[in-house]
Amino acid sequence: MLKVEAIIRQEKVNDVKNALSNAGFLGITVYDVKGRGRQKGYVLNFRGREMRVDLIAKTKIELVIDDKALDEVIKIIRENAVTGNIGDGKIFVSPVLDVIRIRTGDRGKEAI
Amino acid sequence: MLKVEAIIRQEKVNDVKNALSNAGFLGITVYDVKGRGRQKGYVLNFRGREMRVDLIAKTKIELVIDDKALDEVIKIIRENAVTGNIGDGKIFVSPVLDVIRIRTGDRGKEAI
Amino acid sequence: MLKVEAIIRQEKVNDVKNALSNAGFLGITVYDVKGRGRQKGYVLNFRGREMRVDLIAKTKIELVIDDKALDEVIKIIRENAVTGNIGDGKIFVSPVLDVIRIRTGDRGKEAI
Amino acid sequence: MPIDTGDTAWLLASSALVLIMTPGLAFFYGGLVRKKNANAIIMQCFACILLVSTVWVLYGYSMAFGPDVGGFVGNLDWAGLNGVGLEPNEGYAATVPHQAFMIFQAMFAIITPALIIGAIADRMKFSAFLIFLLLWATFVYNPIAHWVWAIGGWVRGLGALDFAGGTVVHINAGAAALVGALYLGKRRGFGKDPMLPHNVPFVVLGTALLWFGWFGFNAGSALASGGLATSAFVVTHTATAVAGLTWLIISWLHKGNPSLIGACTGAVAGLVAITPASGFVGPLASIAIGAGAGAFCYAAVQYKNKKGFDDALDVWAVHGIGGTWGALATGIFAEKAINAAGNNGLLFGNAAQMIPQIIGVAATWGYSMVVSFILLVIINKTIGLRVKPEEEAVGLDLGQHAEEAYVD
Amino acid sequence: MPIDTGDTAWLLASSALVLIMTPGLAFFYGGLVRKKNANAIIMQCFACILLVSTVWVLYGYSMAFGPDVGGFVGNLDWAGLNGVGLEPNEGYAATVPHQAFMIFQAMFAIITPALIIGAIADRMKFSAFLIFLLLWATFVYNPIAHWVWAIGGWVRGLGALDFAGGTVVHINAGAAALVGALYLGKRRGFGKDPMLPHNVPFVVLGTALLWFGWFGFNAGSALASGGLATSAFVVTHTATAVAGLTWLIISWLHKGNPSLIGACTGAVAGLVAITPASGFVGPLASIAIGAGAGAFCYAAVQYKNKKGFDDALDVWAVHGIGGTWGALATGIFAEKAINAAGNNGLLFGNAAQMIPQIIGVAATWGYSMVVSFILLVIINKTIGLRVKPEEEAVGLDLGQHAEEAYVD
Amino acid sequence: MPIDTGDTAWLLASSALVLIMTPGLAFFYGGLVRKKNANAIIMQCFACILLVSTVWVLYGYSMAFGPDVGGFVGNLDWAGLNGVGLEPNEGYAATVPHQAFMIFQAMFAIITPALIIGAIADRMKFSAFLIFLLLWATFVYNPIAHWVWAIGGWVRGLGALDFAGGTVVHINAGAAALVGALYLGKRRGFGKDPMLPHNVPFVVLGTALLWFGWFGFNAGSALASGGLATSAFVVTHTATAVAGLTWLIISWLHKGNPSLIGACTGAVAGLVAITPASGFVGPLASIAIGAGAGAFCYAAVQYKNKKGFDDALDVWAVHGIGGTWGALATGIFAEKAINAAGNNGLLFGNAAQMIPQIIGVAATWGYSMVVSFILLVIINKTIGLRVKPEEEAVGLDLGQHAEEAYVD
Ligand SMILES: Nc1ncnc2c1ncn2[C@@H]1O[C@H](COP(=O)(O)OP(=O)(O)O)[C@@H](O)[C@H]1O
Ligand SMILES: Nc1ncnc2c1ncn2[C@@H]1O[C@H](COP(=O)(O)OP(=O)(O)O)[C@@H](O)[C@H]1O
Ligand SMILES: Nc1ncnc2c1ncn2[C@@H]1O[C@H](COP(=O)(O)OP(=O)(O)O)[C@@H](O)[C@H]1O
Repeated sequence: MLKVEAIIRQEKVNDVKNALSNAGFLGITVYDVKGRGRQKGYVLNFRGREMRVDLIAKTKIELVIDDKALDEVIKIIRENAVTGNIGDGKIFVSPVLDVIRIRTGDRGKEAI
Repeated sequence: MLKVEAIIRQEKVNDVKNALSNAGFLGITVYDVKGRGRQKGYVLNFRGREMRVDLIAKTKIELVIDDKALDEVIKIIRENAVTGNIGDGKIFVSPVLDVIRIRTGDRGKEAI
Repeated sequence: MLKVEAIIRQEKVNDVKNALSNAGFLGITVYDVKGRGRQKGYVLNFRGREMRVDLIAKTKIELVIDDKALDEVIKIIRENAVTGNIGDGKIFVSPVLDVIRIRTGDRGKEAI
Repeated sequence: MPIDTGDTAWLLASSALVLIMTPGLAFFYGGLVRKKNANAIIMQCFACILLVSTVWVLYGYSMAFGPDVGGFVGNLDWAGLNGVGLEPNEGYAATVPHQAFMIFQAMFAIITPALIIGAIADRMKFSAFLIFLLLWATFVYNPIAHWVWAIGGWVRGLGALDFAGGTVVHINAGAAALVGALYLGKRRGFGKDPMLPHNVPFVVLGTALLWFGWFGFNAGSALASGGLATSAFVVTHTATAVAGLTWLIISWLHKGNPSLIGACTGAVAGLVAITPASGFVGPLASIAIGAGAGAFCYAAVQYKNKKGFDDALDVWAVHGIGGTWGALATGIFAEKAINAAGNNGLLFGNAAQMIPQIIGVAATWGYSMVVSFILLVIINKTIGLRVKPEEEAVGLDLGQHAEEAYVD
Repeated sequence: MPIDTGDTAWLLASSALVLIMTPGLAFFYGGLVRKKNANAIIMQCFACILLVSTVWVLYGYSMAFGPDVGGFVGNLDWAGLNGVGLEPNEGYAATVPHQAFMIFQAMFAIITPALIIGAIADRMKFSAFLIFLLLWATFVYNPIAHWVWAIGGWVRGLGALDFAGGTVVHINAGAAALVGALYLGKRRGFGKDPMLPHNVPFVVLGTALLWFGWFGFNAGSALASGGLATSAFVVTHTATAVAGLTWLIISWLHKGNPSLIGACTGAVAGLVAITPASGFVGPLASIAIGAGAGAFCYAAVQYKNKKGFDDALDVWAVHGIGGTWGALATGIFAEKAINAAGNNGLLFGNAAQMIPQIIGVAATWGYSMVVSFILLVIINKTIGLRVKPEEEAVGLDLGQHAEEAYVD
Repeated sequence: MPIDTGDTAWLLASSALVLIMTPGLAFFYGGLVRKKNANAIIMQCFACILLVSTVWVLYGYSMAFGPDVGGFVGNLDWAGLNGVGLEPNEGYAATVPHQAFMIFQAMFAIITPALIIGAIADRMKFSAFLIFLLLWATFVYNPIAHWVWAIGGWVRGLGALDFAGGTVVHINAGAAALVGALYLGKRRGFGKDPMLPHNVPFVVLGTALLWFGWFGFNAGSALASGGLATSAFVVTHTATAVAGLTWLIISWLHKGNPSLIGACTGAVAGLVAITPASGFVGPLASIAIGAGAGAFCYAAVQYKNKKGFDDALDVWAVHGIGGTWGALATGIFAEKAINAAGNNGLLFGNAAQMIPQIIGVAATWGYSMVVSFILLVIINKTIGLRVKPEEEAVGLDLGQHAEEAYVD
């Protein structure tokens, strides 16, 4: 099993989320993060004192999937999160050894 | 070493946290997330316009443990987080290659 | 590729962040967490009723790097996050199988 | 007549109360928008205070209340408050300094354009807003205030009753709001993204400050302390409570949950509807007016939801429809027994009172919609009205103001 | 007597000030609860404004202040404000319109049941709350207000002094709060989960609005502008400051940290305790009353913590005990030199004043506890009082209102 | 003269308005600091209310306004409000109870030290702050208030005009702020970490409450209702709006973005600058004073940024410089036509008025800086001023008060 972590623009969360569920990927976990990549941050002012804030608010979508679903998931995320501008974000894929459904105790792929 | 990520109901955090420390698992990291699984979301209203919010507030508890402790930790989490209803959450287990204690520089199992 | 997760004191985030970018590690993702380790929490009061809050606000810095960079990154984080007191935090290292840049679709090391 | 210290104390206190309504509105609106636009909408409200106050002293008061030109507008004789001194102006308020009347009216001129902001929320450039504000205050608010309230104003001449601004303030703002929402178009993601209010306690804070300040708005419009001010105070409070309760119950039956935002919105609708009537009707009439406000404005919001135009925070439904109901209700429920300087309404045997009421309402809707539209088109064709899509996506706080409302 | 513009201005301003206290209370309570219940508690406070205002006009004022029936309650002659007009009612307030007195009293009727909410926080169904509110306002508040303040009321007849509501408002609410907290039972997780206040600045905002509004509450209760109002204003401010300081210092010594919530709670305790005394005592007495309020209410909270009953936001300790201390302190510190219409207290040679004070206190505690209990039992046996456990876990905002206080 | 009910109503209302300014300031400052220090700064403001109110009744009023000792300070004859009763004191305010004047002045004594807090934000021990507060209120505020406002005060004797506290309140606080910021040293991480304001809506809430309350501050300083109060009200509002607009525009041109915090700060600068002039100048002068305030205070902030001293929330720039401009502008724009009890200024042919103005300004700067410095040194050498570095890092809310502002 694999864990897919996608760090995307906040305004794209709804689209990605809906596209995933349409494709049958219901289980997701989402949280707000701040990120720095190639995108430059913002320059904020406080009474004329400038302060560069290089961390930009992003959202991370995490989902654990079966290995076979990886390409489809990546495709869905990319299609719905891309704008073509710097700051579109990244997807990280990492291994998951086991999954447990707390309610039932089911383990492994059944529990995803 | 393993990383255990448990996404649980917010109202169960205290119980799980306390049960873990009673069993000697002191080190944990906790943060608020929103999740979608089999549990249906909420329908919220704004002046009679209905809006389905399918992401529900959950809490993620992360802890890195020795491989041997896995079953015990899963048992503790399940026992304290289960209600038997949809929405109880999931546990993901993934590999960790190394741990470093920042204060001392200790590495590996010693540092957990 | 590797994922480095460092849970550090909030007041050290700026230093670590700047030191990483000076060393060329631009891409990072940051979020606020609460943690429990060896550091004791706080005792808060509500009208004379004492409540121990054992989770302390920390910040997690996540970055995905090439395997070769690991030691340098760990060194930078430690140097900038250490105070020598309990509560300095931990670094976890875990494997990453793939990275995708959403904007371009680049994969693997190129995309980090 | 000499200056009365009690009357002046009440009018000054009322002026302060009406001022606090605009920050109240800023919190009401600020809480209703998404986090990323909170500063921007508060800023627009705050800019109304800054800009309108300045031009009110320079020429606005003169245009609105100065010597009449053809029933339509005041001339500029009183520009820079020339001749507007500390002695009473007997025509407007015989027992308080003329400047007290002037500053009380300033607060009305501030809040009226601020009301419009809710309709155009989250998508207008701040520079364009400032220009719109200046032009609208000058060419829409000042004339309509003159028609209805100034000595020589043509609507006043017809005998239309508008105690504290049902036409001048609420219909006027509601009409401009409708035009603004339609002309600017929808917010990006409207109908798809949730766009839930980001801070309900702020909405309540805003409602509380509005309600509190509205005692100055309505009871202060007696321009004196005593029986009439008391009556206006009482009917204001009663209609507001009834309207809030009505909305709460209707929406609960309709949607299944008792909504705090609904209760607040209903209360505001009640405040709006009682405004024109507040110096002319008694307590039982105020219950009817409040119940009508809750019901009609709730229905108007549902209508808007169905039609799908993006009057983001329901300015048209609450102020436009609520103000219209209030202006007509004044013609229905007014009683000379409450205010000898007013008139009897339909229910008290004077159906004819409906005629000037309807004319006042229609003239305000028409003038405000047409001129607001012209102003928006001019600004759009020159500097443009709408922010860039990226700015809308990231939020106006960063996009327009480089300042976030909240920093962790 | 003719209407006095200064007196009326002060009473109208005071009415507005007392209205803003209930939103103030909503923020005080709202900040003290957990995030997931913030809307729900604010909603309950807001509902008090909506519902009590409506029924006050319909029949509440008549029951409380209308023509006396056996010293116990008013009859319904003044229902719908029939005969309550714009001329003064000499018996209650000779220099202001009768309706001004009526609306001022409305604000007291609103806030009293709102105070109870803090005790039953986070676990009561909103529908059950609304029914409780209606019944309690009708069958508990109206009679007790009549006893103590109305012409013909039996406690007033004994010569008990309660200037602005130590018994009617605070003991009354505190007694109902105690019963409510005990009968409803503890919040889930009480004693185990932290349940820390989610927004301390809101607590301060609430305290500030309460303090600000309380000038209307106490100094407005002079029902006229001038010396007595000034005296009430001064002692209110002084007692409050001293009580806040006292609580701050005691809790600092006791627990090791200077708590902002503690300072705020102490200030509220001072406001409560000075309320019945505010028109009868001088500045130095107010220092003693404030110090006592800080000390006794702090001790009462500790007692409650030890006993472990879940009066969630300490309504019993602050309003019940604070109000009792204030009512007794009025009997101790009252001076005819401050208010000729009052009486001397214990310290000024009239120990007998303690008797009507004690009777007023005891009668209020007894009546309020018994009738509140009966009402709660009836509601519980019919529609049920408490929300489902899942709703309590997820929070009342979602569970009862389908509306979250904050959305990111 | 007998007590006037209108005048008393206005002065009591004004006293309530000035009280609400300090919580307003708490929100203004609280929003500007980082989240982890929000409670601590609000607490310091709140402590000013509690402590200063208490000592004002005990001895502060007597020191400030009691029987004169050598033009420098009052004696303790009026300690405990001995002899300060409900009859007017003809010398201070002939138509209101003496205690009304006393409590109005109390509110000024509260807010003045609270202003200083912005300069020393986020790094002072609460215990040290309380001691500083007590000493500063006693040995700095009381004497300077006496000099300028008391019968027999030496600055008043020179004919210096300060209607509502440009010297006593604003220069005084600004001078102490400068000394405090320099002596305490910078916040940890200053110039490196962003230190952005954590809650801009709170800043706006604070600004709104300050503006609202300032009508009491300035128009209440007429100590009567009527023409002078009205004039002060009007110029206060006008100068504030113009100053906010000026700051907004200048900073927009300078930095490229229209800042909401900037607009708020500018408005506060306008309120400060018009304060001493508010009873002596007309509306057009108030526009000039407001524009000057916006420009000069903005420049002062830039100067501070360049010099790099850590007056965290710009108390020196806004209150020190704004107050100085206001005091001098009073000497320029004052008109006997507005206030016969005042004097003509430079523009009205009386250049000599500048002399007492300059002396008043200089004396206040000098005395406040010197004595504030001495007090700080004494406290530093005994119990220490600054928190431990770890406390500063974790934030004063946890470090000093064991209470977090927000809990999720
Ligand atoms: N190496 C990395 N490790 C962790 N997070 C990263 C890394 N690189 C990028 N990110 C995350 O992805 C987000 C978008 O990256 P960015 O470089 O702006 O995208 P793009 O490459 O498409 O322009 C960043 O804000 C950050 O949160
Ligand atoms: N495949 C998944 N990937 C990531 N997170 C998931 C996945 N499935 C479930 N979750 C998380 O677990 C939470 C609970 O899941 P849910 O399906 O409601 O539990 P249950 O299966 O016990 O009914 C979700 O809110 C979500 O945060
Ligand atoms: N085993 C663990 N699993 C997950 N997070 C941990 C673990 N141990 C520590 N942490 C995180 O690291 C933070 C710092 O740990 P702590 O033990 O206080 O540091 P130190 O060992 O340097 O004293 C904790 O607050 C927690 O967030």
